[in-house]
Amino acid sequence: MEWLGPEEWQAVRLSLRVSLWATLFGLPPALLAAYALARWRFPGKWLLNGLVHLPLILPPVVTGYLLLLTFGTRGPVGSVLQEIGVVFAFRWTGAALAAGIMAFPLLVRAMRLSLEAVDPKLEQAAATLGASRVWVFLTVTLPLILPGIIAGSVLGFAKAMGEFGATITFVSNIPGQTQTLPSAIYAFLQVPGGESAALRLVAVSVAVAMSALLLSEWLARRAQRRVAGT
Amino acid sequence: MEWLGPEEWQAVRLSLRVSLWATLFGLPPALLAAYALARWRFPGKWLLNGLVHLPLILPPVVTGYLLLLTFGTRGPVGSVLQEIGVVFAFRWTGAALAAGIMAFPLLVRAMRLSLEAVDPKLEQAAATLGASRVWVFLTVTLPLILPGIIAGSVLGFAKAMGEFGATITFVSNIPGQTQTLPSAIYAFLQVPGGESAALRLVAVSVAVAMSALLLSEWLARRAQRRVAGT
Amino acid sequence: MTLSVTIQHRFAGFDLDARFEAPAGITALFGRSGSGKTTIVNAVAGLLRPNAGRVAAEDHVLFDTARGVWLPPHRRRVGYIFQEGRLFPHLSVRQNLRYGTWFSAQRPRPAEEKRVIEMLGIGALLERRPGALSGGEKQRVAIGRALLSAPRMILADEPLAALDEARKSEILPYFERLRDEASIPILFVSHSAAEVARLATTVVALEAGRVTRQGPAAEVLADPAVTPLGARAAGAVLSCRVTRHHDDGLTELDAGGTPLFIPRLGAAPGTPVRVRIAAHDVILSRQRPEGLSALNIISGRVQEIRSGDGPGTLVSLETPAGRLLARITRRSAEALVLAPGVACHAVMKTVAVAPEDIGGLGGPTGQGLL
Amino acid sequence: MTLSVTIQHRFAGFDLDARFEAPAGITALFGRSGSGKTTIVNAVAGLLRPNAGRVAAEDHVLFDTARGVWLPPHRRRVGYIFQEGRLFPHLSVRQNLRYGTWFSAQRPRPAEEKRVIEMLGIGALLERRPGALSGGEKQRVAIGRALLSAPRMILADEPLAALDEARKSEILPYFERLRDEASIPILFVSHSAAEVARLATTVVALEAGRVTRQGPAAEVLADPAVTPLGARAAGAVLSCRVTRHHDDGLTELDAGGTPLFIPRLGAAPGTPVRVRIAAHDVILSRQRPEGLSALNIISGRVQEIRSGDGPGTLVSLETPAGRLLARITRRSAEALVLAPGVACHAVMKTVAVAPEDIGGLGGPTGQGLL
Amino acid sequence: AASLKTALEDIAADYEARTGDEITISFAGSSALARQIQQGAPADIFISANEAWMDELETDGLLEPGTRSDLLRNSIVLIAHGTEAEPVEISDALDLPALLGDGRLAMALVDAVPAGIYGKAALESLGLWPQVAPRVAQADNVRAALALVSTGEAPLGIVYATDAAADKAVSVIGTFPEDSHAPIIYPAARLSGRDGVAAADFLSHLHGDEARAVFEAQGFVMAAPAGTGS
Ligand SMILES: Nc1ncnc2c1ncn2[C@@H]1O[C@H](COP(=O)(O)OP(=O)(O)OP(=O)(O)O)[C@@H](O)[C@H]1O
Ligand SMILES: Nc1ncnc2c1ncn2[C@@H]1O[C@H](COP(=O)(O)OP(=O)(O)OP(=O)(O)O)[C@@H](O)[C@H]1O
Ligand SMILES: [Mg+2]
Ligand SMILES: [Mg+2]
Repeated sequence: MEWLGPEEWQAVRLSLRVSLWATLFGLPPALLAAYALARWRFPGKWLLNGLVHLPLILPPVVTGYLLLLTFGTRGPVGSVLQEIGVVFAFRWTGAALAAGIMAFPLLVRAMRLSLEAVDPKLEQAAATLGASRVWVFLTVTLPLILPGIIAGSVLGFAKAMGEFGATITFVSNIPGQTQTLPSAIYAFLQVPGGESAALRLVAVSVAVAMSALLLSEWLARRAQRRVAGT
Repeated sequence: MEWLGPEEWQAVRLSLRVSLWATLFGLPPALLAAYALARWRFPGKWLLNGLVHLPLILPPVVTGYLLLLTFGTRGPVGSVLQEIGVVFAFRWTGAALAAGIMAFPLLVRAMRLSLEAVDPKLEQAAATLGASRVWVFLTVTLPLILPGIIAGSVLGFAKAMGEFGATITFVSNIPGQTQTLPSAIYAFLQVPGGESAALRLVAVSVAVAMSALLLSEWLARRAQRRVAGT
Repeated sequence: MTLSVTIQHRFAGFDLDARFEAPAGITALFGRSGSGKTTIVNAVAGLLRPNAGRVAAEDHVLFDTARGVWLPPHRRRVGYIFQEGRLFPHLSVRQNLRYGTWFSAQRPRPAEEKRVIEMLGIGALLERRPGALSGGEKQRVAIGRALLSAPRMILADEPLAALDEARKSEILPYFERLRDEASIPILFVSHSAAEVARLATTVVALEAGRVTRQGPAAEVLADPAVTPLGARAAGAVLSCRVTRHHDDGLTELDAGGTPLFIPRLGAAPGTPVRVRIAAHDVILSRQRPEGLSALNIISGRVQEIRSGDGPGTLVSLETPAGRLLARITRRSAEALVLAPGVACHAVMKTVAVAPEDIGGLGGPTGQGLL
Repeated sequence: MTLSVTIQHRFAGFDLDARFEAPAGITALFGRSGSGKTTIVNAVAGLLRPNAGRVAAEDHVLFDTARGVWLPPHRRRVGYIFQEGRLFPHLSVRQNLRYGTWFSAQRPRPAEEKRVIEMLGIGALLERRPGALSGGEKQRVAIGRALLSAPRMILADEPLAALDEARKSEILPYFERLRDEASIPILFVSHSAAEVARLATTVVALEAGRVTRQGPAAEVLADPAVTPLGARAAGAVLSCRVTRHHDDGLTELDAGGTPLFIPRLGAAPGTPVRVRIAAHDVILSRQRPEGLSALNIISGRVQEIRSGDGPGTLVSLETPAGRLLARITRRSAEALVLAPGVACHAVMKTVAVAPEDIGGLGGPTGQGLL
Repeated sequence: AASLKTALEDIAADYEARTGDEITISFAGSSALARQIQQGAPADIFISANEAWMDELETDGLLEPGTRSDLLRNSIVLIAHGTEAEPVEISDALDLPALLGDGRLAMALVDAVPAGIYGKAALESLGLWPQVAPRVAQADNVRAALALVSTGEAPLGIVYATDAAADKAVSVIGTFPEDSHAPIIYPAARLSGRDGVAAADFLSHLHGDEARAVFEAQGFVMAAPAGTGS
């Protein structure tokens, strides 16, 4: 394409990668959190619930700052992780972490809603047929909450595609490394005459997210149809 | 409280007001959109779906900028609304609008998930008992998706409490009018040494949102228990 | 009011093509599992849009695909008792019961409500939610909900399957009353020959989506060729009239001149009642038997003898009380040298006339016959 | 293997306090709607944690609140046929059927699977999802799913309520085989006296959460005082042995020396079978009746006469075939001058022994008796 | 600082072409960048729009001693919406409230963002601040303030001369006297602990003539090459 420079393409690719990873890696812990919140009773439940929602409540800048303090090369977690070769600071992995954390509440809530809609009678039936808790989850609960997982993933992916405040605060805005689409858009908006370039990137961003959306709708409809019969 | 200045208190009150209104006013259109997406088939469905997700995909600054262009006093919608006395520019109403729009996708998705989990057989049963579509919705669907509405509202409220980019771009930051908690926090974070003041506000913000969260959980549990029997 | 039904619908692997008339009274849809009963009922209720067809109650057209008429379900006012309950989980039992009256122009009738609640034995459950009910309780509430919605037509899809005999015999008379008093058509899906025989005015037999037989209950049920009913469903329905009540707990009926003794009925002398006599409950004898404990002996003449490839034979008798069916072994038929025109006696025990086999106003008062 | 059950549980407004033993074979839980049958079954399956109680199969304790033992449901390996199907909507019928084998150490047995699928008539549905099944089809798949899970115990909560007679008579023999071949205990909830009489080894009668009567089926069912069963459930179960098969489609049984004719049975000569003879199907006579179409006449002596306040009387006869019950009217009893010790003859039609009243291997081959 | 994006990119491209060294530039708000440097960002040169953040880093000992210099200067101007606004003379006699009418004065955050801080200082020194303080709409950055005027949402605003020059929808109606506020200086410095040869070369290149041409084309003024200190 002519109308996107190489650096902009880089931002597109990076944004895609960051959002995909953020969503994929966010899914398992989000599922766990959703399950815990929907099904278990434990003392610190309200705290977990609060923590999950935190990235939504806090201004993204704060989240980014907290990430920087925690996962930065000098942060308590970041420095430990660095020992084992995992570096977030100023890498695209950090952008994925930030995006994942920002998307987390959305993932969790969608899955939790779906989990709460699963008829426990079906899970009971599975148990009487010899399925242990884990198997019940894998063979009954999980397929039944598929629409919720898809919905959550789409929300999360969209959020990750749009995430900016936490990302730029945490891993800065380095072209090819941490410059995601929103960061690039931001940078263009900061200089005189950058609007049209920003607009182009916005269009790309919207197109990518819309494709993901359509794909997810299609997947969800398939999952739905399978359950409804025929 | 000693540790919050009067201006900060103002920000707290304003944030509460903005978030509440954003959530409350966002609910009906979100419900409508969720219903349309979950139940209807119409030509522009994918477009509606995309539009709903847009605030999530776009960097908040862009959303704020678009709001400014549309709902500003000279914008196509804003200028019309101004005729009938509705002004968003530089008012807390504008902050509520921005927060509401940013929270919209979250409201819609939660409700849509719940709607899709409602057993159409129950709605059919209601119809055979003489309930028209509207009545079926009011007496069967709506009560059954209450958990989703609550979940959506919480997400939306939390998001509104944390919303910053779109709000400040659209209605800027006028103490007492449009300076919400996140704006205040952002301002503190821009100057060296502002961290501790920012932290105080973050604490307030978290406390408020957590209270809303606990309240919502309690409401949702009640709604759940009613359906489960006893 | 006659309901005429024509429905064509295709599911993958199943093809429904049914046409029947349901005159006033109860029309039983009778057929094996998967024969299309629920599909028909759903189409009548407006929950399934069939590929083609027309359903009309007299000139009130519910739908007509040819003319593009489709009344939405809520304007059809059918009282649909679903095969699977479908109670509203968020409403109490009382609210479930009253749900249908919320949208009805008619005032709810408290007396009627009380009667239905009592009949169904759900008075103690009114404040509960469906989640805390047993299977049979749910089904009873579902029956009540449909009945109390002041319907113009009742669609009952196996309403009594989950209920015990005692409860059934409390509910059956109610359907009879609906049949006899209100002139609304009732489509009644059931697997029980006894239930169908007792209630149905008309029987529609379905097999794999086709109507194999339809007509007045007495006729269809007396026809052993109606496969889905199975041999045990054969029987005749006699139209009788109450003569008098005896002190020993028996009610004497007049069946075309012959006295018939059945357990006490709560109906005044003169009331017409229908008694179903199952073919397998009738014993035949060439001489008039003496000294038997069986009280009912009807004399008649053999009209027809039908044998299948089983050991049984179906003998229809022409009697003053009407046509009577007896299923006996071929061995017996041969031993008795039965042939059309031969005079013989039908022996039936009093108590073999089961409570649910007696139709009419009220139903038997003596629940436990002992 | 004996299952001993002690369960106490309180719901708001309902109090369950049941204790019974379920020996090998089929134990029928019999009781009116809301009497606590499902609650008991749920506790045995581990889906409901009762306030107190103990359930053990011999020394294999499923739970014991006193000792704090609670086996999770998936380690109890019960084959639970739920009152409401509970099929997995996201799995095909085939996957539903096989679900139980996914977690079992045993290899799935294709032959057994084929047999069950055939018996249930669901061969054509295997690729469908439960959403596209009729009510009866769902129930049949649910039965298959439980049976194929290689359970150590079967809990069947009204498994046959949604099925037509023909299908029932195909499935009942399967339960009989389970009862007779596998030595696993079966708890069977049912409303149908005939079903219970045919299948049950043991009957536990429940009323409002209490066990009112328990014991061998023949005994309990012969007791008219067992309220929930109702008078019509009274009957005796005779233990017979197949003598020979006749050409005219009849099977001759030996009931303690007396020949008994029933519709052809698919069992080899010598096989023991149980025949239930409902009290209301028996006619009594002082002289040996001649020239009747009824083939079965058993002679005996009156043992006891019980009258209630209804028009009926229950006469128990001591016969060489075992105890036999006859319900006749008081009027007849007086006319025949019956009293304990008096000799009399019991007349039963061949075909009055309904297919589902005959237990044993195979079941009758003659589906349609005609 | 994000506002240097266009200029720095041009200079860097030119420099890369000449030397073959690769230059990576991360554009974000000065506060975000400064905090990232505090947390160990692998940066060689820091250019801030704000002396305060440079001071902060200097106190933390993160700057390579002796490398700090003032790179650029800028000025702040009063802008009005539209192309044909009347110029005014900015002095203590200026009747800003009258000019504003019932509109608002758009500025960047007056206590947090450099452009806002300078603007407020200027208004204070002119004695105009008390009159307009309640009428100020503060945006989170100077570009957002410009957008408010550019869309006509606010009739007047205070922004950098560099931003105002590029926007066709606004006109500069006055420049604030240099002595009305602290000099607007963009300091640059090398960061300590890094291999400094290439960085030193690029830093001196920034002060050189080629760079000057680019900066001046963007409306910046080169600061007198000076020593350390603010
Ligand atoms: N969750 C519950 N909360 C309160 N009461 C309950 C609950 N579940 C069942 N009950 C009550 O307990 C009693 C026994 O219920 P159960 O389901 O065991 O009956 P059942 O014998 O299986 O009846 P049915 O034949 O109608 O299925 C009923 O009166 C029912 O209303
Ligand atoms: N959604 C569907 N898709 C495909 N086939 C269907 C669907 N619904 C029903 N069928 C098939 O249509 C046939 C008729 O179903 P229907 O529910 O009308 O049977 P029924 O007579 O009510 O049976 P039952 O007595 O078991 O309730 C069955 O073979 C069933 O498998
Ligand atoms: Mg059906
Ligand atoms: Mg039950």
